[in-house]
Amino acid sequence: MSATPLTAEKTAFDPRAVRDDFPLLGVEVNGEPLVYLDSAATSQRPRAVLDAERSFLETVNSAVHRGAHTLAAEATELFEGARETVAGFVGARPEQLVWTSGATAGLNLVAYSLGNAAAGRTVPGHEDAVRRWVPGPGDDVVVTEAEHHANLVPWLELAARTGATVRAIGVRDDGTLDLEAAAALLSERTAVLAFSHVSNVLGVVNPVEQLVSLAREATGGRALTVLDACQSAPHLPLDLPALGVDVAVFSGHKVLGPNGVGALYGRAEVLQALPPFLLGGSMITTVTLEGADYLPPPQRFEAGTQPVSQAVALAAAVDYQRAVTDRFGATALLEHERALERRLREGLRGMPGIRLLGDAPEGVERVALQAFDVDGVHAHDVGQVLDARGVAVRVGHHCAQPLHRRFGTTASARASAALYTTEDDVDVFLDALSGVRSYFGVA
Amino acid sequence: MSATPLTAEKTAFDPRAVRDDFPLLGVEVNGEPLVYLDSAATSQRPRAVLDAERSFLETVNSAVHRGAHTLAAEATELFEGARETVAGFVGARPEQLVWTSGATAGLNLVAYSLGNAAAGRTVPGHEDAVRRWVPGPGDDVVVTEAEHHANLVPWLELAARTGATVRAIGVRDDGTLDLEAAAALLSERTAVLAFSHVSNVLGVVNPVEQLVSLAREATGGRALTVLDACQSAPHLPLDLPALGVDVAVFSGHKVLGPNGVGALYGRAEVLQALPPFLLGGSMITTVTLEGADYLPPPQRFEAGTQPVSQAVALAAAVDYQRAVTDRFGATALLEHERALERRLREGLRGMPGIRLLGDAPEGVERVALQAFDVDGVHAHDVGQVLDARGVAVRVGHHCAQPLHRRFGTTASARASAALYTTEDDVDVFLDALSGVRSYFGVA
Amino acid sequence: MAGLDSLYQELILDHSKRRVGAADLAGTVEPPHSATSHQRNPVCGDEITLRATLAGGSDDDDGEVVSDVAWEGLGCSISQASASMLTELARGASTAEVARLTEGFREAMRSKGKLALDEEVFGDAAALSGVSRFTARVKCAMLAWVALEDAVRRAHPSAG
Amino acid sequence: MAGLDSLYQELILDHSKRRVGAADLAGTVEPPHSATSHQRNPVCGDEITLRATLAGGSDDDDGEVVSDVAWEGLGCSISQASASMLTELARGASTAEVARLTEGFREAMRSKGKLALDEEVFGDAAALSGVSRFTARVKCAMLAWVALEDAVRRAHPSAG
Ligand SMILES: Cc1ncc(COP(=O)(O)O)c(C=O)c1O
Ligand SMILES: Cc1ncc(COP(=O)(O)O)c(C=O)c1O
Ligand code: FES
Ligand code: FES
Repeated sequence: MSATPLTAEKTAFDPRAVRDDFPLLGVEVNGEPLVYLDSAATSQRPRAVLDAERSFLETVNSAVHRGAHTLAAEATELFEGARETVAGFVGARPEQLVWTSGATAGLNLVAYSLGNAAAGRTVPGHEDAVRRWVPGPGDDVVVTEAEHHANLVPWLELAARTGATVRAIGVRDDGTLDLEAAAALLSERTAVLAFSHVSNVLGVVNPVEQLVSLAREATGGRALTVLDACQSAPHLPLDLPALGVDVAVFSGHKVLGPNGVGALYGRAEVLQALPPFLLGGSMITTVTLEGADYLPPPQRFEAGTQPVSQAVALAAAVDYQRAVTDRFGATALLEHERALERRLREGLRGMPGIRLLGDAPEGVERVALQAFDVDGVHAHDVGQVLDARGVAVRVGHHCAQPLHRRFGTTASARASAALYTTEDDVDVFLDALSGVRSYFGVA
Repeated sequence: MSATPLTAEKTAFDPRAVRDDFPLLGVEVNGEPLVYLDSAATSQRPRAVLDAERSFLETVNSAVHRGAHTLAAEATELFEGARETVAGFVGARPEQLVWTSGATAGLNLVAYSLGNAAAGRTVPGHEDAVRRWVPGPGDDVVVTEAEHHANLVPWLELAARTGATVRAIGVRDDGTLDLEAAAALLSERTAVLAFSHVSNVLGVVNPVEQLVSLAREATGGRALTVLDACQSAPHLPLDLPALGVDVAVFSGHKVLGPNGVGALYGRAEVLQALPPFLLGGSMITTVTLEGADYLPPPQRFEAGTQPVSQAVALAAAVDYQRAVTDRFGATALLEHERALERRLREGLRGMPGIRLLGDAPEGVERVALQAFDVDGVHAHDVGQVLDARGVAVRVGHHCAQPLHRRFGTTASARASAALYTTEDDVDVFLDALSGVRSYFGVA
Repeated sequence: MAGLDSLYQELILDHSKRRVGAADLAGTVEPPHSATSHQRNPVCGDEITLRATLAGGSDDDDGEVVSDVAWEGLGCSISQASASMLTELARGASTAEVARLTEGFREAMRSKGKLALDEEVFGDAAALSGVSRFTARVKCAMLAWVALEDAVRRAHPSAG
Repeated sequence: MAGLDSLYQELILDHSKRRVGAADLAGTVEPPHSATSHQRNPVCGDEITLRATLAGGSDDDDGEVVSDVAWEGLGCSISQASASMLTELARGASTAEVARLTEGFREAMRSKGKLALDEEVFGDAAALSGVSRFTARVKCAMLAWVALEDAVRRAHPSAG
């Protein structure tokens, strides 16, 4: 992204050109037009996504991979076509993409798979590969202080079951990762390095390639690298193979797609070596009352009926995103992202009594997402006042308690943007926010 | 159900009265009107369900349980209202109902939760309760020979991790469970008894209350009873608390609802004692880098973003089903179910070269779902010929390999009905089937 | 902003700053006939630690009163105001009365704007009536009340 | 039923009963220059065990021929017919030729009805052209071909 040339003359992307595609954005809240700045929690879906799912359900819906009848064959083709589309969205091949019910399920998949391997349930022929990644007593699972609970609690529990220790790379005051601490923390005892591409609180883009090569060196190639791409996927073009991570996850509902579907990307050798997690139908070759043999990836990880209509709809979201990109150009979209990010941050910075969580210096790549606290006013009260103006932001710990603790607070408010967010949205938000402290008599 | 009086005079339920509510049923397949007899794999959804989800997504969609803004509050109310509705559908209280991504996920939840307990991750204050259900070396997990892989493979893997043994209650030639074998198999070593209410191949309604009391006696109250209600929920009114099981699961997509959502019911004491399975956001009270504390059920089991729009749509499916029941009467619906079941079975029985899998005698309760094999013709070829006539049936092992092995085959064809299935559907199917053997020159 | 003002009444903003009963409990010794309850709002993670001291009364509640309430906690203005108002209301009231008030308060909070609290009965806490229309904030208002209910139960002789 | 007949051509029904090359492999000893491949169709669970015997040829394939094919397996009529047709086609063909045929067959099967197999080249197996429009059945037709490909690879001297 840093290589993208920015020229002032280029036609800018104006999100008003796509807003009408999103039915929900037209609602009113408390008599005010909705200003939706909670896209990091969940994005809204364009009509194309709603229509794609509905049309699937009205004309093709049936069980995939199982039936010989025509509808089942058509549904299977759409489902596998969706895999190809969504894999393409992150630069991957279809067989590297596992459907999950969301990022949380994807991260649990990895942690439990390693837990199963720790209990001796390895894949025949791949015992050695997986053994490196299995944390045992004396081993470490390394995360960062900024992780969402979804990329922390599965590791805490895995460590508790296996006798390993979870260690966290610290976050600096400016919201960037302490890479020196990372280098010191990683060692040959590190079985797993799990970190987010972009924290859902800080909005800072972490240097993935640098961390991956640090991990490779410092752990002697031992550690499995796991990337939480939940908050980068909605904002940045992703090429997961190029980033070099072993595994990555993201959620459909944060990238204009439906709830209940997400994806796990894995390098081929990694997926082949990981034992299954969820167990049931459609992931086995043979089942007897003594045991089961499992299909190769990705099917090995897709037990039971999959979120088929949701996968098809997620592919429609990717197609929609691609069509917008084709129409306006990737550069224009990135420029708009940056403009929003700057407007948001500068607006907040200029306001008395506002503290940004992780106010990264110029030059650090960020996305348009910013958490902050308001001196003397609790985050929920901030959110309530904004809501009265139709502005929806997220308040609370954002499933990142350790990070909030590190910044000396328990809760913050967060504004976050998506493709459809306008500069007006940001301005209405800033205007509403500017009245909060006086409303509560603290300014 | 056996107490329902059957009187010839009563107005019958004619499914043609609801067919127009299901858009997909109007499609043509191979130039023929679709005859959808694959509802046991996945049911079709009425317009009311599609509309409910769409309307949620166009007017309310946002993250639940997290935000203070108006949309989030409204979404949370709809989501929790859906819990109440779906809990009511199975006679349960809302706090006894855990959302899952489907039945497979629900069964994995129970098996992995016990696995976590086996690794020492018990809930503070509930150690003793859960300890009974945790299988160890020398202990048994008892299932039946008729289980779907979803209710078998999770137990096989749990047993492999903990040193326990999986034992299966046999199925008799007529498709009923061998209760004498069950009594002999259950003992104080039995940590879990997991069985289906209705097998997805046999269609026989198993005597749940009898099995539960057998388990209580023979295991000295030790065993956790786990019911797979996937195939009963679409066909029979359910009162899970009255059945006496500890835990039960079903899938939304088989009861006129969406993919990607299902439910786990548990007795309050059971849910309280089970440690969490999926780990992440929205299921914790406190997270530090040392460990996490968990919320009480049901939230303890609902990590990460839930299938919110799907839960709302599943509640709409329940409401739809209830409205049809109110309109025609529960008795009329049950009568129709039986009439279909009889027509299907008698039609198949009367055809040369057809063998029913589990041809239960008169008096054994069944649902309208029947697997069969055709002498001299492979199940997939049977399915293909039916498909040419627009008839969609399921072929294969139906994720029940041990059961097929027990009946001396690897694959069968299966016809299954739902609320919208007509007697004409059954007749077209039977007619198409009657030509299959001669088409392949074996009759 | 009319809706907003119905939530954040003057009295609420006022109490959220006055914080009647707010104290530094950590490290203090629990007096006799007292008990402390720790409650957490699962939505936001905010917490309250509330101590109730009982006096008088016998095995059957007769004449038993809440002689003191003290609490510490961080949270939104609603939760702080509610704790403050409750402290004023409960100090000196009989445990039976506190139980009744709590029931009434809970019912009003769950009513989605249908029930208003009577000022004669609930004092300043009646200003919290507006909260019930903001379902996401009901737990904020309830937090201290749940803690007091729990503390009284624990402090009660028969609970020991 | 026109669509159906394009799938189940006479020749296919015929081969599915004749089952050329079907044998009882279990317990027999693998002859020299042979190898056996076991393949399973994940969709249906059907299996085939196919043995290929090679003759002639040197390290660089020249003149190497598939001298025999024998198989056992249960499956649908398409899979049985395909194994039978393949056996006829492959017996006596050079390994290079078999590799070319397999590639062509695979391409046709994946073409969703766009490519037809040439009867001059594929013999009876050309009757399987229709399968490619039935995507759920393509794996049935491919099963024996994948097994032969694998068996030849294993039997090949350089593989040892
Ligand atoms: C009896 C039975 N159990 C479990 C399942 C698994 O359900 P799902 O695939 O929706 O998770 C099914 C359906 O496939 C079933 O029929
Ligand atoms: C950084 C990050 N990781 C993980 C998650 C969990 O995603 P989901 O709730 O969709 O499973 C989220 C979103 O809540 C997130 O922002
Ligand atoms: S927001 Fe935490 S108590 Fe109100
Ligand atoms: S259906 Fe099994 S090989 Fe054709």
